[in-house]
Amino acid sequence: MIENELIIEMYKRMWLIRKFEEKINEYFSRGEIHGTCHLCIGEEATAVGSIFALKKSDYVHGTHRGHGQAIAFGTDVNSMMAEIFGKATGLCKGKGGSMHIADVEKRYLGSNGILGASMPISVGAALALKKKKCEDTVVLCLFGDGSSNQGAFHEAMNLAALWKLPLIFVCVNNLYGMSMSIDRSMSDPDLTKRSLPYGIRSISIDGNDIMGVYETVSEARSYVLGNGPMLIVENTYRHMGHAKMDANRYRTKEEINSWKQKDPIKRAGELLLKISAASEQDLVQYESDAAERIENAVRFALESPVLAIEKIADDVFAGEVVSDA
Amino acid sequence: MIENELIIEMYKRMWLIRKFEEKINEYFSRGEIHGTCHLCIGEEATAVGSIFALKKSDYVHGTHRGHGQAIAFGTDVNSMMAEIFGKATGLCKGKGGSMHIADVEKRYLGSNGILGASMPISVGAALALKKKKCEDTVVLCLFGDGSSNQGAFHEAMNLAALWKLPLIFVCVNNLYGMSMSIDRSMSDPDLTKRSLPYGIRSISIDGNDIMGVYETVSEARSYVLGNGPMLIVENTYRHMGHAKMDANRYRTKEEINSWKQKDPIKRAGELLLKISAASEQDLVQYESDAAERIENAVRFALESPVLAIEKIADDVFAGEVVSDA
Amino acid sequence: MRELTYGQAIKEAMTLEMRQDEDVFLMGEDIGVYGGCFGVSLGMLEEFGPERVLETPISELGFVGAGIGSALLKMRPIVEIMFSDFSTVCYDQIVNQAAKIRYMFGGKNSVPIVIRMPDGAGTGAAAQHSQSPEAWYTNVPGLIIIAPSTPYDAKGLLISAIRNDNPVLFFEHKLLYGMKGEVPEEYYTLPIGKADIKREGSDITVATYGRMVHLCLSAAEELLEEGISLEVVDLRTLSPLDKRTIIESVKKTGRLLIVHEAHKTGGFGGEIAATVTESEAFYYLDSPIERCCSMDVPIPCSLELEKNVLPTKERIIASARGLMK
Amino acid sequence: MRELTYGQAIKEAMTLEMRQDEDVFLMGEDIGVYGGCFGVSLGMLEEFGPERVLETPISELGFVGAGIGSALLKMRPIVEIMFSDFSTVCYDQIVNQAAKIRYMFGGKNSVPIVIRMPDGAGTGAAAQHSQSPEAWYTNVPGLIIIAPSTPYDAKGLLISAIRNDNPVLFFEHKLLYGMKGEVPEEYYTLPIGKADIKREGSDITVATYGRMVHLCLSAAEELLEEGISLEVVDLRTLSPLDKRTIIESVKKTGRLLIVHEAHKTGGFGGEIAATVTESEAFYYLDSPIERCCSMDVPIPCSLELEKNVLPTKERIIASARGLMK
Ligand SMILES: Cc1ncc(C[n+]2csc(CCOP(=O)(O)OP(=O)(O)O)c2C)c(N)n1
Ligand SMILES: Cc1ncc(C[n+]2csc(CCOP(=O)(O)OP(=O)(O)O)c2C)c(N)n1
Ligand SMILES: [Mg+2]
Ligand SMILES: [Mg+2]
Repeated sequence: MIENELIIEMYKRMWLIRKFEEKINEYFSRGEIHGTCHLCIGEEATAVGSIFALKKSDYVHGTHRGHGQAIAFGTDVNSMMAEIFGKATGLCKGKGGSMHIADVEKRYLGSNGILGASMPISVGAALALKKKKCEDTVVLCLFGDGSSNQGAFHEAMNLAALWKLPLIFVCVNNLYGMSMSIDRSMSDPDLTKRSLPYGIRSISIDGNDIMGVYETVSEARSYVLGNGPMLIVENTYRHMGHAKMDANRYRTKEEINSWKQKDPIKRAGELLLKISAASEQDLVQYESDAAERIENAVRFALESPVLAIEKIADDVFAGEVVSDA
Repeated sequence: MIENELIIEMYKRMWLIRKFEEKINEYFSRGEIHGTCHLCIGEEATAVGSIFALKKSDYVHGTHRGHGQAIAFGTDVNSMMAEIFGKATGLCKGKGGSMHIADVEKRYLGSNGILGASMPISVGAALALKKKKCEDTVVLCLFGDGSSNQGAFHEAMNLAALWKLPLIFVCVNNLYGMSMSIDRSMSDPDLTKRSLPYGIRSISIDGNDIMGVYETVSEARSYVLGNGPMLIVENTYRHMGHAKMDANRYRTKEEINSWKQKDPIKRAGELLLKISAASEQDLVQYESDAAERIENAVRFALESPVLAIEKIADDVFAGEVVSDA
Repeated sequence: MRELTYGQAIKEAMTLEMRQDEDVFLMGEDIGVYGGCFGVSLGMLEEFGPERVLETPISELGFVGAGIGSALLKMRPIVEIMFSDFSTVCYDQIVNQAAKIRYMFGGKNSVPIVIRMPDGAGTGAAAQHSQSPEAWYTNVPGLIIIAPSTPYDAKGLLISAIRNDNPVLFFEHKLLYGMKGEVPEEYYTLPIGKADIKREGSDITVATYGRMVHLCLSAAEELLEEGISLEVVDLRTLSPLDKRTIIESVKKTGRLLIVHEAHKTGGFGGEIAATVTESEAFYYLDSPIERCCSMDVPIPCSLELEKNVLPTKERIIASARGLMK
Repeated sequence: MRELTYGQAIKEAMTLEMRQDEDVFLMGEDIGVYGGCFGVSLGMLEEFGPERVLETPISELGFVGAGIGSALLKMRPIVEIMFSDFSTVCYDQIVNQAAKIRYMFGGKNSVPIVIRMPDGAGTGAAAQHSQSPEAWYTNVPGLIIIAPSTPYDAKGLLISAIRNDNPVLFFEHKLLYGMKGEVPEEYYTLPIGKADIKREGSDITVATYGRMVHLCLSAAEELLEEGISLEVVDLRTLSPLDKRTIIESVKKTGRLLIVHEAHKTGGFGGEIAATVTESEAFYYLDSPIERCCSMDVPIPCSLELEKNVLPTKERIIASARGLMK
């Protein structure tokens, strides 16, 4: 029963993400949002399954393709939408935009525009947990298959293992880094091997199977608390282009379509029906609730003001820098 | 017979290195050389065995502890000594010093003061060989156990494997990076594992066994020509401190002494006696020849002039930079 | 004459070079079927094949280092870093390797690499994708730094850069890629280290480069109506700087306005100011030297905020008016 | 008053902070039994144990990132990078992460990290170990940059830096470590962003910092005999710069000499010159602004060459005389 509710919650959250992304895509396509954005449509189960498996006290560091991760974390969609629309009511007052959604105070360490950079930062967050003796708290660090080719990966893995940190590395493997397929970017595309030199356990799972993801991360959570880091490779696919302006010349329509068949939301819906946790009608309702929630978020964003220009220079430094100590 | 001569040559070369280092140490200890230096006493077999296994057309990128590697490569000891003494007749006119011995034109790509940096550069050299279709040429890139913790290692391994480059990675494992022992710097101190994620073959060998090193690298040379990179871990020990000013507080006298027992030169001498390739007297002679050669080098260095001050600013750029195209 | 966009001009320069010199090749992320993040190299893969349009994993440290290594073996790599902001992850290879290898090794080799980097803001890509980082490099002897403002200059300067035997950083402003201008079809070079007076004038010397040249030119147009005459000096090359042209211009006008998109404090503008105030032009100055640059805050995402951080035509006009008071 | 060396003063600052605040810890290479490359932290491991004197593998990118991550969770890491030259390998973490995280994320968090970096030449360590790299950072909003010249300043400023909630780069000149000076035993802070007039004078304002302060002071002593009076302004903090003190001094003296050890072109001297020439002090200038800095060449190894590349008392005196003509 509890499990049923969990799946329903996750199902709803995935729809919230999907609707969020679709709406963003609409506005972006019409050129009504300033900036760039990376949509995670098709990858919702990696975000939701992974992050739902955490406790409220845990920390998450997301990727540049991070809207879904932030929403899975529970970040307010109004403030996220406003952020992407560049408004003062945005999570970062419009200073960050799509690639820098963060809420550090609430333990969402943010998206990062520099691939690989999140890994050492996550190591540091986990180190702080250890130092502060937060015994039931972990850090979850997400990154893409392509980003695993950065040197930061190696250094972070080694440090995390050496210091036995409570850190779950989640590689969201969508088979491509921009136009570069994983078999062209990695000499051996088996990502689970990458953690072995450090003695870090790894596992590769179906990233579109929401319960599978949830369970794997749940187990990993207990594991890393006692044993130090672990790597989970969650295999999935992005349905949309890499960012705006992507002609998808590097993938075939067939490939994209075959993955659309494996849509994680559809699959979760089927599961809910199968276990009789929800009716067809419920599912339709959940979807339209999500759509409505997002409509509201857009309205909120559109109606919000832009930050007052005189506040541009705020937030560079904390406190008074020129001290009269 | 040919093998006997080879061992004799390598034995002589090791003595040349040893005498070079001892002399340098003398002058450094007396504060008569400006700068710092990293001595390789105890590690001579890794340099000589590895580099003797190469062909004349091959390239080598050395480490910061690189005097022995340069001498093994055949770099002129006079110009090396002059370089370390900061003289105009030095290999780099006194501009580089101990840490930057190089002779790129002669295919010795140099030492590097930034740990890890040599690895991507070596990848590029090997890439150039492939592009230029030099079919019987390889690059040998040396680095320390400590340096293998740099992100550059990961990126270089992946690229070299992906592009199947004729590149031999040699990790000179002397168990310490400065004061940090390998079991404190690596979550798993088995360096051979580190290449496995990339599908790169690796092997760990006794780095004080000159013939073992020679043979392993010889085989690796053939291997990488057809199959792409390989990693060889050569286990050895440095007898001296890390650089000048090292109180050796992180190692015990016993440990150091036990490794002195395994001195690679002594071992090679014993081997020569055992196979009757040389007499006790020969060995003494080889040693004193080397000492004499080094005395000459010192004389050469001491007698050489410093670069004319007006030439300080030369060599920053090649050719005329401000072009009147 | 035929018109090309700035992006097309760059592609043409690379194409002409690659046709005439087998040693020239292009390397970077997504430069193949994708055509590069900004579409500059679209079609080059088809003409030159995957060995000469060499796509890399997300490993800037690795492939910039590989570029340097290949240059040491006399290849002439053109390396594209997708955004200049990412040069932070391979900064060592540029600053400590490419720039210093020649000098440090006594001038016996050279590193003929061109590193192309899109820079600048205006796209709403926020703090980590919008920088103008030239001042990270102008204090590093051994680098040539070019920032062309027009398609004509881009083609001629890029060809000169590829022909040059030294490491060249080639900054391309993202917002210029679509800008059209006359470009001769034939192969031509433009001098490195020579500024270009894009507009003659008598009241104020405006020293600028990159995209700002165009803002300055339109400001000049507008100011003429008020009887203020700007001389717009397009530096084109920052290192080595064409001091003579700036100094002579200031001697003529008696006033100096410096305009760059990089943040004001610590930007290259300081160097320009110092160049003038340590020269005889100091005695010709009729008023303080003014700098019109980006505010000292990370580039914000929101359209309104971003616009207000950057120099605009209006701010340039205001600065110029201030100087005439 | 009691005298301490500059190195001891730094150790004392760290020690006092670590005694009073559990969140402060020291991290870096060989800072334990070895005491750090320059012996600064010798004995701290014994007092604070290996968790708070946390030794790292050779992974600057990893551990600087880890410092940042821990700071996000409200630790107060002091990270030692063995030589400031190596900050190139973790440049991204400093420039794109530490400096920007607060602003980019809308000011909801801060990054209270201190990065200590020995800089400067004079030890014959050549191009990759002798740099004065402050200008790599002064164009990056979000960083506080400090370069103390005396033991007294070092202690007070380091305590202020640790107390400050922003990322601080703390440059320590290697040749100063052994320099003695009076240092109170108690805990005290010194203001960040405030220059200190180390010597009053009437003819020439000398704006300088770090080790050069001492050369300027002895130049001042000598010049007094010729009747030339220097006012030596020790900037102490480069970012944020104490413009007021420089401007007022120049208004008084009418002449400005800038002295720094970094290379002249693109160095911070340009910023100082521009600060003055865009202020009202411009009108008080009686002569051109002079810069006495290192030549624009990588630092050579040889004693003679190195000496001639760096600013010396003699060159400072000559520059000052030139200004009085
Ligand atoms: C250091 C760095 N290099 C390159 C980029 C440009 N870039 C942004 S996303 C991306 C692809 C990332 O691939 P992956 O890690 O697999 O994540 P995905 O986009 O597939 O979610 C690239 C190359 C960047 N942001 N940072
Ligand atoms: C990027 C970088 N970090 C730190 C150093 C300082 N350093 C020089 S040698 C050394 C130890 C290197 O250890 P290892 O790679 O095992 O080589 P070994 O000295 O043992 O030969 C260190 C830390 C450096 N030169 N470059
Ligand atoms: Mg991917
Ligand atoms: Mg070692």
